[in-house]
Amino acid sequence: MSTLHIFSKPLGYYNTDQLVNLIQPTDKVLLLSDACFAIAQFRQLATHLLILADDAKVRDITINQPDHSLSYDDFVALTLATSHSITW
Amino acid sequence: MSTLHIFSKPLGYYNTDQLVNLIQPTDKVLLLSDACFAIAQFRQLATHLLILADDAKVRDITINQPDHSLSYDDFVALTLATSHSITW
Amino acid sequence: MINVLVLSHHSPFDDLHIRDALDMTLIFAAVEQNISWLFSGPAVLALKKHQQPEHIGLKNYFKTIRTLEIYDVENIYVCEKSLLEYGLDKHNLLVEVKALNYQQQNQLIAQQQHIVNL
Amino acid sequence: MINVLVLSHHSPFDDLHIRDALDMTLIFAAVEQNISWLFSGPAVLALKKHQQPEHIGLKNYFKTIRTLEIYDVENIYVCEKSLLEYGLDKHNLLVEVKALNYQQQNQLIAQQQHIVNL
Amino acid sequence: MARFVLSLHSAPSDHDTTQRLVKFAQACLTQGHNIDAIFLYQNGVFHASEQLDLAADELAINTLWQQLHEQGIHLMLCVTAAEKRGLDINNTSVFAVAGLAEFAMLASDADKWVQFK
Amino acid sequence: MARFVLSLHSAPSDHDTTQRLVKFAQACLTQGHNIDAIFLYQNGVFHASEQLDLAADELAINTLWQQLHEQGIHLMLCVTAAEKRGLDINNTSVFAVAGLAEFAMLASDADKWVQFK
Repeated sequence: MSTLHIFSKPLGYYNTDQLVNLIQPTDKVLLLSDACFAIAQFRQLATHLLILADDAKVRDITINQPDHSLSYDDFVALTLATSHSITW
Repeated sequence: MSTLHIFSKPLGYYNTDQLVNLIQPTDKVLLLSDACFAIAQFRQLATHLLILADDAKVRDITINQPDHSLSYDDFVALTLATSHSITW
Repeated sequence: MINVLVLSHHSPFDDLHIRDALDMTLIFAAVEQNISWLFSGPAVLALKKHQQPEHIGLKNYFKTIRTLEIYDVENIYVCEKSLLEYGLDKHNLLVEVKALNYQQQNQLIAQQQHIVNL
Repeated sequence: MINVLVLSHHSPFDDLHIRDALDMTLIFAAVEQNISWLFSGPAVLALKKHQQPEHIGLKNYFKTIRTLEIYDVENIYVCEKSLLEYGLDKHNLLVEVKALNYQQQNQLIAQQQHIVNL
Repeated sequence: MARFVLSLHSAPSDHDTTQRLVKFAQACLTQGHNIDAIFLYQNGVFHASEQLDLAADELAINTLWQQLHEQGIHLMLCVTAAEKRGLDINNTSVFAVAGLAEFAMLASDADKWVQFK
Repeated sequence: MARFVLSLHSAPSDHDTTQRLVKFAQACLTQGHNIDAIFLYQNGVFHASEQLDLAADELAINTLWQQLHEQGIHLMLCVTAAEKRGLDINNTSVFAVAGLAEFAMLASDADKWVQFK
């Protein structure tokens, strides 16, 4: 059982306290859109962040660890590999 | 010189750190709409809060100090008594 | 029958967020799925008693929230911490709810097939 | 000539907030008022260099931000603390800006006739 | 007496903000102030959608705008904001289609600009 | 192969979310999955506005929806959400007007429901 947590804005848009308590170690955290700017902020929620490569690229953001970079095919596969998703 | 700061949502919707630093002791803080629910939260920004009476009433919120309760006529007068307003 | 969870965390008159969540909750009950609704943050204020928005010309959707019990929507949950933050307790609320701590919220989430955040 | 201040605090692709603020800033310059634009929080990211939204089919409004200098909009300010929060410094930005601490932001606000938050 | 401009930034679905702007405008007029313009900007432009037709138990938004229009208040729609949102600017009800420059000039001459959102 | 439903919650002015939903949908189809419905809810219903007409240098939203429609994807508009927002449900482009119950049944049968906003 694991949840896919999807974010599209920097962390300040969300209730950090709630997220810190609801995101489990086995869960996946995916950053889309303007959330890609805030990789450092989201690291407090999960060490292994997944980042949509297209969205990072247009924002001139370098993804340091290659295994954190996701294509749309990977995104679809990720929704299937988790029990359910929450688009915050 | 004083600024009228207008809020319509609970404090969690805003950047508290910025507000704490930008709201001056001579400024006025006005709570409308769902901000009326959060009088206790907004007290960290200003001791003398102004609250639109109509909006508080429909939410069944009691305004303890009568001088904090504003009519629409008072609201108009308040915009004239301050240098400018910011609708956050 | 599947488990579906609706999440709400917007304040009562922040656009139509709570009303959209209410409609979604009622319809999943109508199509006989096991629907739950979890209120967090300022959304708990949508459950506060004695609100009368019709006095300023707004639709009173709180009346519809009260019909949840009639339509057998029994799984109404609130974040325990959020209730405290807004100075509310169960006696101030429109309907009967279960207050959950974060661990219980995690258990609720783990049981769901679909989760929709409105 | 009056002093008008535009405030931005939304992230670059949060709906059209930054684009609406850009239009407002350019038009007040065009009607020859003394316009200033202050970026706070995630809005500072709208000034980050080398963004290419056209690669995913989105309009590149960053090009228009660069025209602010051509149209003599010189009062572009950023919150010093927000730059730090997003790991940016002046060399990463599209246009020349003045970084302000909170005290300086207060002075800027005090000088304005109108302040619009977009 | 003071000169006001008011701007509305939220969509018609935000009934609460709409009723507040209207009541503020009426209080201005009652006190003898001038409202030089009410300006729809950002998602506020959707108020000018000709098709806007809400249920009877919702706020009667169209009627409120009609009343303000009949009281001679200049109701303006920002063409730039409308075009970015794909709104049909050929059918804008009681709202006059205006450029941002026109509003900026009115705002520059006004004593007070109050935003509603 | 899995069965998906996708829902879109943000207005057409949020071009970024729209392009992401479309690319996700295309990746689903390429991988051989089924998309039982794409459902417009909340402010997403404004995508069904017939008048939507954006400038040439903006995302070609209408064309993207047309393509998904031609690929046989069931594009649905929530009538309840549309009526609350005053949208004209007689002209909804490639979107079929549907009740929330119809969508809830499709979602109940789907393996995955992914929200875009």
